Amino acid sequence: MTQDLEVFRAETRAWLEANCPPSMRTPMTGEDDAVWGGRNYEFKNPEAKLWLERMGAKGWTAPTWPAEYGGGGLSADENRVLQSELKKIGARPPLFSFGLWMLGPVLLEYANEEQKKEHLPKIVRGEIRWCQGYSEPGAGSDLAGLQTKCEDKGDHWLINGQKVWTSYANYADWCFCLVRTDTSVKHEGISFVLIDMTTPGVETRPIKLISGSSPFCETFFTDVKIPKGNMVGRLNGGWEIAKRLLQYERTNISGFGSNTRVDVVDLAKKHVGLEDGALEDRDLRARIAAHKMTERAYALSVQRAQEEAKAGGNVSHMASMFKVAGATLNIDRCELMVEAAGNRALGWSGEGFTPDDLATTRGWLRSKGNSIEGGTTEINLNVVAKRVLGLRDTQ
Amino acid sequence: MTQDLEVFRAETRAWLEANCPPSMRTPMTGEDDAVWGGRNYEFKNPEAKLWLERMGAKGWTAPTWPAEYGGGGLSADENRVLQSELKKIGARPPLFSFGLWMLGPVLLEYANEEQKKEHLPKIVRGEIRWCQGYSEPGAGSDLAGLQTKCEDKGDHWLINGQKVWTSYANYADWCFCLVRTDTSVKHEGISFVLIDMTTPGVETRPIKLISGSSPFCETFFTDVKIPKGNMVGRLNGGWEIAKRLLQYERTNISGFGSNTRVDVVDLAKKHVGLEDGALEDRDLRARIAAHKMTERAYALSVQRAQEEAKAGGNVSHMASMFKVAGATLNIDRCELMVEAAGNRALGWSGEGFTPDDLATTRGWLRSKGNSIEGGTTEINLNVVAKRVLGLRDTQ
Amino acid sequence: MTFTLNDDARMLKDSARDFFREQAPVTRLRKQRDAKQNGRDPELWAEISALGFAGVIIPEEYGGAGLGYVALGAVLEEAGRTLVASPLHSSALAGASALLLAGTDAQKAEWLPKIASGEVIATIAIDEGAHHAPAKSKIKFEGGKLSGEKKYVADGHIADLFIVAAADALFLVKADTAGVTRRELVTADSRGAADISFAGVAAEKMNGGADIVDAILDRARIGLAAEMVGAASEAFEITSEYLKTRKQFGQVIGGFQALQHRAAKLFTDLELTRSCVLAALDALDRNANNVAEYASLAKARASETVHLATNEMVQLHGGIGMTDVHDAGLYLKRARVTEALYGGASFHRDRYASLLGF
Amino acid sequence: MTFTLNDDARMLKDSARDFFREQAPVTRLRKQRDAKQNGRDPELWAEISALGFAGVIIPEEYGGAGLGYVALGAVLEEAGRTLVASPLHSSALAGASALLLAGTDAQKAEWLPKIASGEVIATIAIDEGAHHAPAKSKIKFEGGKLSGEKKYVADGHIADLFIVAAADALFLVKADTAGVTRRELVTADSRGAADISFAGVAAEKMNGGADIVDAILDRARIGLAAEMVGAASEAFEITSEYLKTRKQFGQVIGGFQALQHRAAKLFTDLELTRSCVLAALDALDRNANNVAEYASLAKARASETVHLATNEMVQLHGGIGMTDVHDAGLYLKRARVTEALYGGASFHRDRYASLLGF
Repeated sequence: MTQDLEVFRAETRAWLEANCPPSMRTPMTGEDDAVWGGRNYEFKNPEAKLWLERMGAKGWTAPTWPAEYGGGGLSADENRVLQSELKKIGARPPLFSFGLWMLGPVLLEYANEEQKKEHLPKIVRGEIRWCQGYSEPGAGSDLAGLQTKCEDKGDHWLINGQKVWTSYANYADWCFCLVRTDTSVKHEGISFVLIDMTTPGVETRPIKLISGSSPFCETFFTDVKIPKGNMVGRLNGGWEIAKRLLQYERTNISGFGSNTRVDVVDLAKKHVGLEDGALEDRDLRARIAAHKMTERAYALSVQRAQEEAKAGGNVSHMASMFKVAGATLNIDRCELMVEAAGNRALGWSGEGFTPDDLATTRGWLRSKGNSIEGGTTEINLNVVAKRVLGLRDTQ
Repeated sequence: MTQDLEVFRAETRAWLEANCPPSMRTPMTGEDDAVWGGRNYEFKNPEAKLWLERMGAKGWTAPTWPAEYGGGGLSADENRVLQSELKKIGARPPLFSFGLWMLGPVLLEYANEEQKKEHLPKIVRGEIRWCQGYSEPGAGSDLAGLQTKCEDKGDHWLINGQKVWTSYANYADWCFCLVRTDTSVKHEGISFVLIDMTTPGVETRPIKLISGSSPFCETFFTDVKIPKGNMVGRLNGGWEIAKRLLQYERTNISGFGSNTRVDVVDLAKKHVGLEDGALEDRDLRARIAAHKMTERAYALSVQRAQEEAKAGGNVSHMASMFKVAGATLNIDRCELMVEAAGNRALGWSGEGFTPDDLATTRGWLRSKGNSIEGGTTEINLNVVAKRVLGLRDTQ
Repeated sequence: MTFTLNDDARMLKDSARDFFREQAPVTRLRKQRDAKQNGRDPELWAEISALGFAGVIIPEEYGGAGLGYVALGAVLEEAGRTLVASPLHSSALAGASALLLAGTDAQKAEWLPKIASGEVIATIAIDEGAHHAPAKSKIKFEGGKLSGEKKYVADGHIADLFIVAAADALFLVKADTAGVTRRELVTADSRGAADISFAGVAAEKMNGGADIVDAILDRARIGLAAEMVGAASEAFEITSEYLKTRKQFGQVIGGFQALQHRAAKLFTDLELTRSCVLAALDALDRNANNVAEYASLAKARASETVHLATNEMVQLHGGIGMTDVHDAGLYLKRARVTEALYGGASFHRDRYASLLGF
Repeated sequence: MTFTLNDDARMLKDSARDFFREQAPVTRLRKQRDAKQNGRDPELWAEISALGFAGVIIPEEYGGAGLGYVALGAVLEEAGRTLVASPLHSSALAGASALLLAGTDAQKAEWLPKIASGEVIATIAIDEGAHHAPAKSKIKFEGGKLSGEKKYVADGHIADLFIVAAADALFLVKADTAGVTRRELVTADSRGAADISFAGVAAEKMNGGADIVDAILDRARIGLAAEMVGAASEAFEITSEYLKTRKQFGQVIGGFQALQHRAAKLFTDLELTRSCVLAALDALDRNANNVAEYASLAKARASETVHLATNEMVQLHGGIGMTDVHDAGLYLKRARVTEALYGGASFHRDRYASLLGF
């Protein structure tokens, strides 16, 4: 077994050596370097295209998915070897994809054979870019209050309604979507469907955030017809799938904090300065120290949860806890960065501020969404209280 | 008018000069110096007795109460003059009394003539010491859930039940008490009665707190008969009186923070030490500074509320806000004191610690009750949210 | 001490409220921003000045109303409520205060009437790095020529007159003097500012030393705190209204106890801070001897309160609060700028501790 | 790194849990206190020692089990849960660590077997004022004689052997040596301690300098953090149970959202701290090169967590939590002592920042 793994490691190393292009072994310099794939994706760097094609062909964008659906078919141990080898050469992720992170795992669990065969391989190869149609203007924290109607018209479903906060819907090829198939009940009247965004009647409108960026859209469905085969799971059985998918999303978003390019300590040293080796502003210093401790505590806890998961413990209920802690951590980090950078972090654009300064400001504003997207902190605290701690209303 | 006030000031000053005994012009050295009065009260200092008698005779223990009920009959302006003159000579309060602070004002508002004539003068002169029978083991935050039964037996009321957190019930002569006179409704089935603690069937048992002191009791009523005339206000009309009284209590308890004898800054200077004029522990220093700011903000806010009240504004709804802020402030102060005093504040008794050290520890433990007694912080936040901010459940 | 406005101040506050609500609601800031004016709105400033707001603290002999800081604070609070972008704080409060405290008779006679009429926009140039550290100024003045750099001067991009602070002296510099270079800053609060360099620039020395620099800064801090309390109050009230109308799970979200408690705590914090700011303004008019304490108290607490109020505004609005079309972001951005100006909570906690002797 | 207990440690933890729950529940502390034993309970210590808990980190050659810090941490955590008053931390962890790291071969051979068997109670004597400041020690050692004062030495009133820290050296002093005066302290946590003065006392120098003092303290800090996580966990669980049973307004109070959110936050905080403590214990057994960082991380976070957990325990129990008959006060008092010992959160934030270079 261990010997097999060492063989696998050697082969993997050799393959990566031969196939990972040089520019794909350098650190990403910004969000623009993220490859999202899809029908209309334009690669800024031909080596990024090559890297995706090669990894996609081996199924290593989704290493543990079954090979029959285009995945790598690797065991958990083999995957750990692959990840460690990728890390060793500093390889960039070949693909960023809601299909990989969120939809794929639930398709594997809930979809029928035809649906798996149709969609999973394209996700693996980055050919189809997915977006998520969950929230609606009247259904945010109360997601199950969604109203987008899906009617059975015999040979097709007819969809009418509006979604909001659909990430990059304006770039997406397909949308996985929660719809209402029964108005007489709440949670039990929701279904999970897949919608081709090129279907007539689908419109998207980007939402500009307070940070100036537009990573989300409003998405409108007007008399959109989709094939009957596009429903995943049973009719009115969508809520269970939705909850499972939210866990993947929370785990994913809670990882934001680790994506730090500029360290708050470095920023503070630069803008605040040291005196006898300590930040001159002792008040800020104490708060940064507390933050760095929480950051370390969070990282150690993620590691612990992974270890417990590996040992067979059920840690899925911890997703909400990590979502809350991760979001809080990143918001605090961004606040401390803005405070440390002083008036250099009060800019919006122009030459008066460096690109790093402006990124601090914009990143700070963007971070405020972390405690809202993927389930608000309030909703996730409810989940921890009720599902993890067993505190329930008697009403 | 102003001239009249100046005459009053001169007369008051002369009277105080002649009548306030020397030892009553020195700062109190501890809780033991507080005079609570009552049938069985033993004065430790004969001058304290003299001071109470003289002030009581003038009605100046309750300066603004009507003279016909033994009060001072002063106007608000005259009372301010009196208070400023008392402050000028550093006079101790002649009397500490729940009768003065809590019961008296509601008797003036709700009691009948006979009740006022009977009870108010004795409160003014400190002849009767009162305690409050409100909470029960099953009715804490949910005070209206109280179950102590009061039955109409024709020529008397018959009372059975148990109260808890009755302040100094073991020393009190009389108790003002909430009882249930109708079990079929909640708030509308409560009445407000006055009980002589020497009545057969009344028993008290002191409660020892985590601080080691016993300022509260459990009080048991077993077939206690009281005269029909001892009910204040109408039958089943006690909840309104209770709420009004709670406002007085909250205003009263929220003032705890100002009763500071040892300043946290002095304590920190002593135990932590200064370096270049700043506390060596800069982290603690920043937190003490923030606390001192809150303390000042609180004091200014109380002053503002008084000014607004004087100008005719309705500030009674602010009682809950001040209760929360005052309790939080005092708890924080005690925490900072313990932190500043380091291991010197970890003692319980014995010669290894100074009396001041031990007072810091005991005071810290006692302060934890501030956010519970007189309505928990949680209940008072509910009140602020609902009554002041107008946030209400739709259910 | 008093917390109550006198009749003059009350009338001024009411007229400011009416004017800003009608003529300069948040949509006006939004329009300025979308037109990339970066805080430039001479028309609005002319209207504000015409109402006498630019001369509130300037004595009548210099063309002002001589009503004092409590009155100007009331106007600034109202301006803060609708995020009015104008040099009201930098010119009518900070600039005017500098001339009142440090101006020679000739300087006062020359500039105060123009500031009062709004004809001249003055501002104080303080910081030289990323952080507020007035005592560490490196401004040099030799042979009537001033040299050095100032960073993030509020309204520095539109000011006609700079009051430049050295560590222990103050100087008047006309913005169009040879050797003055300003780099306009496009700022997050859409108000604009400037980094300014002075290369051997003709400057007039004003009266006073480090004490006067501090006294002027304290006025700027207290006045800004008044604006911040206005912004925080409005942010709180908008949020509170939203809690009463937004429904989820079949009820208004203001019915959820966790949100009720947060709202109640924010309200308490706001009321406590309001008392500090009112007391600080009053201390200025009373010429109290502990203005410095009041200034640090007011600025530190206002910084924390407006921070909390605007962050809660975004969070409690949920997704909609993150969108540019909602006003929450505008409050958040302005709050962050005011927090940093003339020293943040951290700076003022440190100063307060020093003032209290620990 | 691993967070998982190996079989030995798991078995040890289970037996510790069973033993403490049955033989040393909180009622035992209460009894000790009411009998004014001030932490003295030789019978309990004999039972604990008989189970081998006193020798967990001591190598087999010296009569211990040689199982390491993760294993001892697991025992301390269980002891923390029921507030077991015994010299387990001061002798079996701190004292033993001092001898293991700084003892000469002869010192180890003489003392470790006795510590492992529980026959001798050792403790480390560190602080000399109200606060933890090991680098500022004024202990003097001249001609084989030690002089100076130590304050609030944990279990100092019952210890047989002191390891006395100077700023850059360590000394062994037998408690019954001439010139040692101890003043017993009756402490808030009912465990007792002592102020000790050394007046030219015969002492043996141990190996190592300031680095070793620090290394020993880091072990004491991490071990104490394990005890604190135990106490915090138990406080949280008791409170959580109460929330599920106490009814007001016709429902269990755990149904109120404001309390739910506080419980969820406390739980999150506790889990994050637990990870730090487990990692710190593991770092000791791995002989990691950043033990100091882990120690300050674990001690600072454990201090804050146990503080929050015990304060919430009182508050969420309401009036009953304030009474002496309820255990909440006992948890609160022990928490405050452990927070202060070997440096509180403030001390360790400062140290952590220094270790990270800022």
